[in-house]
Amino acid sequence: MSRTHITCTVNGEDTDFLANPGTSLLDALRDELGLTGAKEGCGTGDCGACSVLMDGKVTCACLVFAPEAQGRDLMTVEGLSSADGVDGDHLHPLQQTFLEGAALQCGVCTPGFLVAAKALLDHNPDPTESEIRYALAGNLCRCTGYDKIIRSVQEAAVQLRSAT
Amino acid sequence: MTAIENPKTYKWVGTRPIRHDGYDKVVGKARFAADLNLPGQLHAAYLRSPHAHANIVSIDTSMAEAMPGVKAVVTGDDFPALDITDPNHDVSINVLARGTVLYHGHAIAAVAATTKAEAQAAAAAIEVEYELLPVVLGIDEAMADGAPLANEQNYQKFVGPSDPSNIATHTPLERGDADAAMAAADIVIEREFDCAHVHQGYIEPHACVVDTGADGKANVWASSQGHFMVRAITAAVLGWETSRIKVTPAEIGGGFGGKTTVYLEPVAARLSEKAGRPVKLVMSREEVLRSSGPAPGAKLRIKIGATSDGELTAIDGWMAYQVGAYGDFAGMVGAMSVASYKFPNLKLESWGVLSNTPKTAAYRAPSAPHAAFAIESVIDDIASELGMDPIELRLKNAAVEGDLTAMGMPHPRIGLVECLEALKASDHYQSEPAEGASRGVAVGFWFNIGEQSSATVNLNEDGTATVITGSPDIGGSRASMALMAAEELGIDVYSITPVVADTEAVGFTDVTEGSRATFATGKAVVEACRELKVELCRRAAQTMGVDEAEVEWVDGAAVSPSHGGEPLTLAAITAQAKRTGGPLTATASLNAAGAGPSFAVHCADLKVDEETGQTTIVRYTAVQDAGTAIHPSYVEGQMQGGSVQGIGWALNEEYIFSSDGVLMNPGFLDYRIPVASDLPMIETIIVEVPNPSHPYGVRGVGETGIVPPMATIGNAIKAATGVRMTSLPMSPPKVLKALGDAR
Amino acid sequence: MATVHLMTQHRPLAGGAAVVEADGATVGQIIDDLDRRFPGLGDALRAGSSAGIDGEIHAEPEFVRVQPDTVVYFVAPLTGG
Amino acid sequence: MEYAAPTTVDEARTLLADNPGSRVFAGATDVVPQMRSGRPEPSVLIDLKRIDRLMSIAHNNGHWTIGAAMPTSELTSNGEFSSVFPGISEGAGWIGSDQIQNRSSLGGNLCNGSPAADSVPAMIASEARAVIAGTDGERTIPVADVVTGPGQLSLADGEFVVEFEIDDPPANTGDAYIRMTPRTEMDIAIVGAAVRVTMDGDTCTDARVVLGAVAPTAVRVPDAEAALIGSSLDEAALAEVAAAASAAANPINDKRGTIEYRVQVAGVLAKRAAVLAAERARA
Repeated sequence: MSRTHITCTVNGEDTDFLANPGTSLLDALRDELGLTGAKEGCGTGDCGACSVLMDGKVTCACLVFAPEAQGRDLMTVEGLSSADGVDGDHLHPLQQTFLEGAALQCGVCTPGFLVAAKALLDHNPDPTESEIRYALAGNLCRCTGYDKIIRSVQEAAVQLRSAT
Repeated sequence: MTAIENPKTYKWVGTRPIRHDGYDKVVGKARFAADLNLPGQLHAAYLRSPHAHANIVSIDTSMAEAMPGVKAVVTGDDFPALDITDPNHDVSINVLARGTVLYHGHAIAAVAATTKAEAQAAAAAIEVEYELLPVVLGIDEAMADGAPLANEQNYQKFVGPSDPSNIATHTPLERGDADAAMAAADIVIEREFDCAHVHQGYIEPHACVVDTGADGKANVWASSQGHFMVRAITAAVLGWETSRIKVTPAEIGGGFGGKTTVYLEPVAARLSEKAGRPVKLVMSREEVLRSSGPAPGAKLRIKIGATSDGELTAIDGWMAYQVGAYGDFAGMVGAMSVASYKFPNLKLESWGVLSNTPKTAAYRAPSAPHAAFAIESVIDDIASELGMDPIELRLKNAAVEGDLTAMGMPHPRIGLVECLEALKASDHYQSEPAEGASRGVAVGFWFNIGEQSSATVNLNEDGTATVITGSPDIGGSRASMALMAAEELGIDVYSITPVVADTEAVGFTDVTEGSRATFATGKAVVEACRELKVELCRRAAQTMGVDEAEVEWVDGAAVSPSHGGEPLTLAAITAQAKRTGGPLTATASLNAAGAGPSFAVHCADLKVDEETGQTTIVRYTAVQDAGTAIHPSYVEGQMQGGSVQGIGWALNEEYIFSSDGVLMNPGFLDYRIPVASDLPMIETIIVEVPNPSHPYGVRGVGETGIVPPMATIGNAIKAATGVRMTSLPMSPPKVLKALGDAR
Repeated sequence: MATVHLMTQHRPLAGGAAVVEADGATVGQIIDDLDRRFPGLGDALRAGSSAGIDGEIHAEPEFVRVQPDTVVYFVAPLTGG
Repeated sequence: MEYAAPTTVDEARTLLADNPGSRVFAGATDVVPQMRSGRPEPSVLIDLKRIDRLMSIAHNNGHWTIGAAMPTSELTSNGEFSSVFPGISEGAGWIGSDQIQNRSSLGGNLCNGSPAADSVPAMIASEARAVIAGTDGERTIPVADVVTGPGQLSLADGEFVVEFEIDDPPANTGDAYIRMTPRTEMDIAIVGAAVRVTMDGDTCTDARVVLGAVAPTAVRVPDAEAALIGSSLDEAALAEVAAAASAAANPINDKRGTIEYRVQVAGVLAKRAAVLAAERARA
């Protein structure tokens, strides 16, 4: 089986890697590129722990075949702190509000939530609580009961709105 | 936060700093076990049983061994047979079956290969011949006379191995004369309940990487609730000396009790030994659900008698817990967890019953939620029959210090009354439910445990401190350790680096379970800090040239009146450590007694769609006694997380088995844990009735929160519809059917 | 003499008594004393009990010291999630 | 297994014809879980998302054309389409989370062949057509005729759905899709009901009622449609709709629901969808 050469942009940098056609983008990111922030919680698109942005759209990297990434622009949690024009040395407002709001316990779902929340705020800067809850319904968290996650997204939305 | 009787004010304890492990977790750098890769690493995969109960007639691995990329294959034959009375016997035959498969998904063999796909293909090529055995699936079926055995190697605990049985445990508890009291009661209500198996549902599947070297030593990186436990069980299953294994704790992606045992590590260690290369072994979600520990299913019959003015006079209860294919203590705890009310007369028995289903594992307050669902439902029905407010009836009977638990032991200082009063006074309870919504309340209890912990505190030359413990952090315990150390030493919480160290870098520490980490390991941290403060004062006395007895530790500095009262800071002392006797470090180890029981009271407002049976929770409040909340955000987090797991258990989570014992819903699509859009905010009220057995009054908070939700929701559904739900989960089809039956 | 509360399942071994008196400076000695008077009870207690003393539960209580006026509650061992 | 990403329908058609055991896919939201649960791997995975025609939406000549591989998030965020066909839009919108919505497509949802597919009942209610490419060119058939049973399609080897056509509805028409799931999201319908009605004042002049997840395929319920036509959606008519829907339900017991439950709730949802569709038709 020959491996395919894939060229794409990951977290703002031109990147290339080799992968078998049936390899998931998630495995490619984790094993070929060493970006282990996205996690496999289910491998079937039901938990959102592997959420990444592909051309700005949030998706489960476990459902994407690696060759599909050809020419695409990808963002993983590792690229979040340099997104939205925030200085790369600092945290993204979502990361900061998650920390301050105690929105994580074990932390394994956190990268997926952060990426999905960014996708939400990118197209809906002032979401209602219900909109946040539905937008994050594809991300399972078993530790927090979601309360502090929702509040942290609300707070980040306020901060991002006031920054622009 | 409601501080009811904690008069102390602290500088750090009770504040909400950013958790020390938080940064790595929000930037994607935190290393969970599956995130680790070693040079030359192989990937492993299992062959699992397609039958729920069968003898293995033969296993042929030759074809698998010849497949591309395959470097090692193991079966049960690669492990020593432990004696049936060995405490690790059951886990050893669960890790890989020996001769008999006991449930669908039971591991039979494992393959290590260059890639995961090669390992999976080779595992599928292993040929096994089976001889099918009868499958035992239900509690009644297993307990019937002449029932086939689910596991011929099981015997009833405390009875003995001579008598194989489907019974794991039988625990009777009696006091007073329940029959007479029941006969004399003004009102008696009896109901039968059942609960489906549920899974802990941690988002991170079990994972490990093991590198067994040619020197015979194994380096293990594991995601678990206790790496010393992983070391001990791995050694026992392999028949190795404990010292051959070093376990480094990876970050753990949720456990909730499900990672208090071992599945992978002995298998990966043997594969690595055979292959001479590191091996990574990671479960899929399907494997997690099929083959790692669900919580027991149960059947319960509960009868409670009361006087017409609401005094509970007797309880008579029969509880049977389906503990899976192996003997387990889970069945014992159900009856023991009856501890919330005075009950002068009590007759309880609980059973652990086997079936050809996965080996159960602990899940947050194991076995208490089932019992509380049943008891709190019956108590609610008594309150409504008597026309009493459900909180008033509970207050009238609530256990206080000195009252007896079902085990017969008097309660120490507990905070149930304070929790009930706090809910009664809350905005939630004082407000009417929203239009169309109805309300339920229920109480939960959990013992909490102590066990062994070690801590080392190193003071660094720049005046900072490293706090090293052996307790995997599953909910924010590193932040708690840092806060207690900051309080003791009087330095900034961010000057403290809390670390969870490997089995060779810190003293033995039991599993993070039983809500014990902040209590017991915290106690060790405090003891080590206190020892350091004595040493700091001694060093300061040396520097100041005063008598040691004249130096006091105040607010992070040594102060001596005879030295003009000028404080010598911790940083100043550590900077001079070389001149005053060398590094400043202290270690404390203990076996903690005196874990403080924690009570919780929950309140739910919900709506029931009577045409579809769907329940929507519109408001939810959790009240819990934390003793002292070291980091209130993470105490709230435990309460909220436990509440939502309980809401899932109440409404939709269940193991659905086919008649031949195959789990039909082994994925997050059909094993329905709550999603964000299912829920309202979870309001919290922390009650603080300090535990006298902890220096800061800590009670464990991790588990109790899962105990009340099922009855809370069942009671609210009753208030909404008039129908008492007695079967978990209270899913839309069941609610609709119950509504139809009632019409 | 310490006062000892037995679990329901152990009472048949002590002639049905729920509460018995026993001598000993440690929980282990108390168990030995009980076993002399009620053969078999010692093994049963050691097979799996914790001891509740002064409001604190001790797992593996063999060497926990007791005073003559101590009340010992034998309880089943507990774990947690 | 190989991967191919054709950029034209012809290229895709050739790949499919030349590679026995190959399979087309759009979002892979069903393909990946199926492969993980042991379904045989295709010889070639043919990714349809680089073919513009399958990724676009247009409104021309009295009908809408929707690419079969276009992510449903683009359909639901298309304000004009969603205002005309709110029922199709909400059905498509129920296919999983935001993550799934950026991958799932009408073509994939239909061709997975699940009786519970959320976007299908409302498409059938609007008599949507599927344009199918095959070795001999293209043909157009009603969406209702594509799925013949669970996982079974009427498509021949080498055929795949290119796009859907939906005619503009008459004036005063509204549609709705309501489903029952235990959770609010991330779930598969236990029962789904789509209704489309055309109103003349308070009187219903045309109606289509389609149920999902209660039979081997999505089913139209002519008796329910007859009960609606000519009525003002009064209590009696709605009771008849519910009874007809329950009678038309021919479900199975499975892990997601019982026969009894599905039959009962099919009636409830049909009634509710009718009321909602009529509200929209009047608006």
